[in-house]
Amino acid sequence: MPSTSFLTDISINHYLILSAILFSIGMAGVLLRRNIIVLFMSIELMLNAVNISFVTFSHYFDKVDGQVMVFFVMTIAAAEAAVGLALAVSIFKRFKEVNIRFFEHLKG
Amino acid sequence: MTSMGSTSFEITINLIKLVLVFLMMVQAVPILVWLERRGSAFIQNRFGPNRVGPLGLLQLLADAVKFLTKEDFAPEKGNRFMFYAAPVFALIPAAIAYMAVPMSVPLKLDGHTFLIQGFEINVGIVFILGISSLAAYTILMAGWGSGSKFSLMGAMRASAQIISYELALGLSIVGVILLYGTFNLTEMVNMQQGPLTFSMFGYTVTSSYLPNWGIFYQPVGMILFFAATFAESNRLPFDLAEGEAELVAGFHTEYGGFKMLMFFIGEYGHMMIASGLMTTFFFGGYGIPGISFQEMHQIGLNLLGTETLASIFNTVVHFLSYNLKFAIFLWIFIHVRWTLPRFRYDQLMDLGWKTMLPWALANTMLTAVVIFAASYFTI
Amino acid sequence: MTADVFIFWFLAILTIVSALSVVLMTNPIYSALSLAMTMVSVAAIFVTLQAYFLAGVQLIVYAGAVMVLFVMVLMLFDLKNELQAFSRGKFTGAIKVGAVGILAGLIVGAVGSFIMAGKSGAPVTPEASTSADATKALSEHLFFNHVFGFEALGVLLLVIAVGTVALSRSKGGTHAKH
Amino acid sequence: MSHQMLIAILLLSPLVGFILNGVRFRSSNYLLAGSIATGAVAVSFACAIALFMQLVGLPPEQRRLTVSFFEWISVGSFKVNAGFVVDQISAIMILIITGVGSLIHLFSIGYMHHDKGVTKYFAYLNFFLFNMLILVLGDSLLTMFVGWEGVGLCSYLLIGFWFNDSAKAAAGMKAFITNRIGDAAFIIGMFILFMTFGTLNMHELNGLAPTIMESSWLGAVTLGTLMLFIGATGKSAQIPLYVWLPDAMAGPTPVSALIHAATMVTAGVYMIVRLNPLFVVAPNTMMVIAIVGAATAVLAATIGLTQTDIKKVLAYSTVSQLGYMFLAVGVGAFGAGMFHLMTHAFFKALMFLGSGSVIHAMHEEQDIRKMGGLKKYLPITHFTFVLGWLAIIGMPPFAGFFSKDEILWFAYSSPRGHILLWIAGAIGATLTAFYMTRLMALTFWGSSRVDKSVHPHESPLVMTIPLMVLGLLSVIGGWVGIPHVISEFVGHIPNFWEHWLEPLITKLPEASQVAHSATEEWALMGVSVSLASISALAAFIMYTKKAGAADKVANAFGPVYKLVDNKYYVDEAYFGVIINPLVSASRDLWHYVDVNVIDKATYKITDLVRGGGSFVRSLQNGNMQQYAMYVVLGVVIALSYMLVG
Repeated sequence: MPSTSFLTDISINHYLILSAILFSIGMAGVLLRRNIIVLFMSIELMLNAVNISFVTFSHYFDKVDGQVMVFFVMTIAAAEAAVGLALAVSIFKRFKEVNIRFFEHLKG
Repeated sequence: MTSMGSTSFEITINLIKLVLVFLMMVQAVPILVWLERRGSAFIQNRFGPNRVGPLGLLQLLADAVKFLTKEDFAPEKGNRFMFYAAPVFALIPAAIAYMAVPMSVPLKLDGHTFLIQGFEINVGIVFILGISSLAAYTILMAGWGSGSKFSLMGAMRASAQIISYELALGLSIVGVILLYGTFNLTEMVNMQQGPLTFSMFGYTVTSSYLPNWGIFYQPVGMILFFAATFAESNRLPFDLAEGEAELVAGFHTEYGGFKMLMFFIGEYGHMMIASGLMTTFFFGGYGIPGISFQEMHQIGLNLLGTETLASIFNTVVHFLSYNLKFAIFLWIFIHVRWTLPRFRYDQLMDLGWKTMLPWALANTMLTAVVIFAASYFTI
Repeated sequence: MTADVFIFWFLAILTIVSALSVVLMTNPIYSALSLAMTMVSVAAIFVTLQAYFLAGVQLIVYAGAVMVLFVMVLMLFDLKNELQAFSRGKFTGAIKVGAVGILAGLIVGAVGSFIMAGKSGAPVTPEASTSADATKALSEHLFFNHVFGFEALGVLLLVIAVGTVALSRSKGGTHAKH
Repeated sequence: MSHQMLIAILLLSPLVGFILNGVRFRSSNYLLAGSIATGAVAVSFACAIALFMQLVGLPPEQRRLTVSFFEWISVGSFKVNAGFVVDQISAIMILIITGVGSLIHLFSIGYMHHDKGVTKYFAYLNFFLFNMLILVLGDSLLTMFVGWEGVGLCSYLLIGFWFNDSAKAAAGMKAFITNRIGDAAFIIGMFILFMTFGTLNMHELNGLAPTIMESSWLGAVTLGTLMLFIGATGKSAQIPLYVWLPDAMAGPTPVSALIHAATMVTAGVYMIVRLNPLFVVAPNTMMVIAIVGAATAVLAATIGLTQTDIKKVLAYSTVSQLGYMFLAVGVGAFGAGMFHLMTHAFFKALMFLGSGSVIHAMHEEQDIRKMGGLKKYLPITHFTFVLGWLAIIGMPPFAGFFSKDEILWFAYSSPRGHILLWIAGAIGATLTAFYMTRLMALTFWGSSRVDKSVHPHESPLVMTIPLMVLGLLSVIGGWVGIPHVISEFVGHIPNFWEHWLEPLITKLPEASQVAHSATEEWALMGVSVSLASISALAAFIMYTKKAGAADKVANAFGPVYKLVDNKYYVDEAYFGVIINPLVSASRDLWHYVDVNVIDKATYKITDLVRGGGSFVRSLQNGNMQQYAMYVVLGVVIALSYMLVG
């Protein structure tokens, strides 16, 4: 695509691509990091990426439902963070480290 | 970004305005420090700084020189980046949040309208709450970066306190938001003009001398909000973070010199935001009791003759009115600090979670019910 | 280049850089602070999309509360730089990185093909009505159309609160050492 | 009360009794268990009476109370409701079932009071009644089949009630497996009928029955009804599947009375009467039914001659009487079949209960050679037994006379009857009179051969009251269906029975061809009654007056006696021809095919699965990040497929 117009005309695609990149970064974090808390943070990153695309669609299609969804996602994220941190704390209490490999003890 | 103006003239003025508001905030700090020192001395029946300049006013300059010339050091075990970044970040939320507080009626010049505030944002309350909630990072960064357990514990306490009281703070102003039906601070101020007017079930009661201020509608909200802002700005009686007997000086134990000053500026910035919001929510903002903005404009027109001059007059008079109220609240902050003893930490948490939060919730529910009833049973 | 365009690129780059540093920083505290930075810039992106209220909520809830909790917990743990920040296994690591890269490429490609095929069709809306109205519309949608979801979330939060308290107060359950 | 409610209570009352007793099956409180069970059945009986009264109050063509509780199965056009219908036929059945059932429950309280599993026993009994009511009331073949299987299950449970005795447990299994063979045929019959008519609702089936006779053996209706009849031979113990019923006497005697005499075994007859419009258009099936019925009647009667176990005699007698019923429905005398079903229920239940009373008095002794002269110890039992005996051998005016005679008359006079069928019936009646008299003589009359250690005593009132009630019914039960010739002779007594069943019984199309005179009927009646009287007299003399005469006769007939004594070696034949080859073939299949082919194949498959499993297990190592990687890979693949494809 023509480079100048890509740089100067900000459209829905720019936001969506930004969201995609953010999502992928978050996913890479989930796949690669070993610290549980960093994993949670990467998940938050992914959720934020999704939020961006929700708000983008909401803005460009003039529908408020997208923003309502963002609202819900934020609530879920907060809940997830609460539980995740509680889990991390209990893992830390036991192993003095918050490495994802300690969750392998949970497998049946 | 339309609030930045549409022409280059407007944008220029608005940018200048931003700088001015920031400078105002920063420059108010030395005055406040002087006030606090003199005030505390007055309360404690001593003199306070009175040697440098008249009434010790130049003490401020001397202090500034002292701060700037102090040795700049960082603890060895600490994290240098965070240690240095924390004071800088302390300024940012306070400064940005303060930008959103309206300080006078809009200035009309040659068909351009300039708001006397950093920038207007429609969801002003949410914006201010959001920005000021970032202040917790500053404290955490400072505590962590210092590499000292007192600092870290102080930071933990402070941030936990800020998060806890944010709930009560947010809920205490929900009543106000329900009452005015807007997030916009300017609109709130406009709605508080004129005499006190209650209208319910089709009946209207108008007071002859009381202004139409929020405090008469939301007394409980006002008390809760004011108490919560004390906790938010980490001042006595809620300054657990720097309880000297326990934690030396809390998160800024290791700080000195100019970095310490920046924390001061942040703290006073929070005080100023709190005072500005108190004024705006509950005390009519920049309004003057008994006289509406329009009447004041008319007076200016009669005195000075031209629209432009009348607008400037109007703006200046209301700016002074705002600053008067603002100063009163700042003084209350200082007065409380030197009057009340410090809470214990568990008392602090109990107060936040078990007293203020339920009261704020009850206030919200009651307000909602009354507003609903008032609009529903109109006959 | 207008201000809007500049702001978008500025925020986009800020977001991506801070997001990258979330993943790449070996010290989890830096990661957390970078994430807070990301949150703030995402809030700013919401502002450019005229979702002012959501931007505020993003700041209060995410940046103000959730991330502060993260940072507090991390600081409590007192973790130093991790020797092994990334999971072991060069082969799977390569697969993971490759998969994520391909995924990003695919999504970007999909979005790109979306324009090039000219299917975007959606008119860029005229300047949305004032944000106060937008917030009102949001609340109406929330409390009328999505009221069930709202209530369900309330229940979820209650359950989460109880569960979290139970989890953090437990003395270690079946694996208790004492 | 509405009839829906009544039907619901009628059905659910025994179920409630079953649950109440079933949940506390370890209890040995016979009084409580018996009260619950008897009460439940009594409630059902009250409902049945109420329903019957409602039915009587309706005009004859509207006598059909239906209820549909819910839609049970709905697959495409195949719809089955949990629907129940009370019409003239099922009304009689529920009256018999609940009436006789409550008497037998009452009797059981006395009979089973010493048993440890008495609560379980009553639970089974109630459950049996529930299933029997479903069988009888169900408005479609499938609903009926549910009851059909349910009673089979209860029969199995009750035959093997004393399962500690392996012979008794084996008898239960034998009954169950033999019934399975019949049930398979029943299911095939249902398939054929559904294929042909597209419904299993019996009312609709009867309405859809073709009007033209099906002369072919392979017609759908003929095949379908034939299959249903084979099902009936299993349940109702006809040739060739009758072998289970004599063994079923291993169960408690009241069970034999209720299930293996009065109710369950008549289900086949009931089913055929239910579907009589279908059977009528299949003359070949009818012929088979008639021949099988007649053959069974004679065969079972001959075996009955030599049996020495009191219950076995009665069992073969039951098989024989069931043969009569099938003979009746086979010649198109559905009303007569139902009539005999009812009277048989009365007197056979009576005799079984009487035998139970005897066994009870004799301390579980069942061999009639060790009895004799019990008349003076068991006066009430003896008296009621005599009533049953007179009824079964067809002495006028006892119940059996009317029903049996009607069957014999129809066997001769019906367009589908034949003189040979009548002869068979008459021989059966003669033999019946002989062996029943023999039973009476050996048990009650003559000199006592009772063991010295046994002191017979009359049963308690709770056992004798049912005997008395049933004895009364055995006398008067037949009066509802007095044949025309007699009624005209005596006075003008209407034949209630025919009027009652008339709307539901299809007339044979070729009926009006041959006219039979009343004289013929009188003559035949006289012949059969006199034959029965003579043989009864002979037996009486042989077994009471002239000791040793029986042995002489047996010796004179040598091989025939041996053949009969061994029940024609039917069981042995079944073992030799069917069961043993099947077992050895199965064993060979096990040794060669199973071990070498199937096992090895499954081992290979197992190895494959295990290998695959261990590979997959290595993927599932608890490493959450790897799981996430699989998800991402899946998304990548799906997305690239969507974009490229």
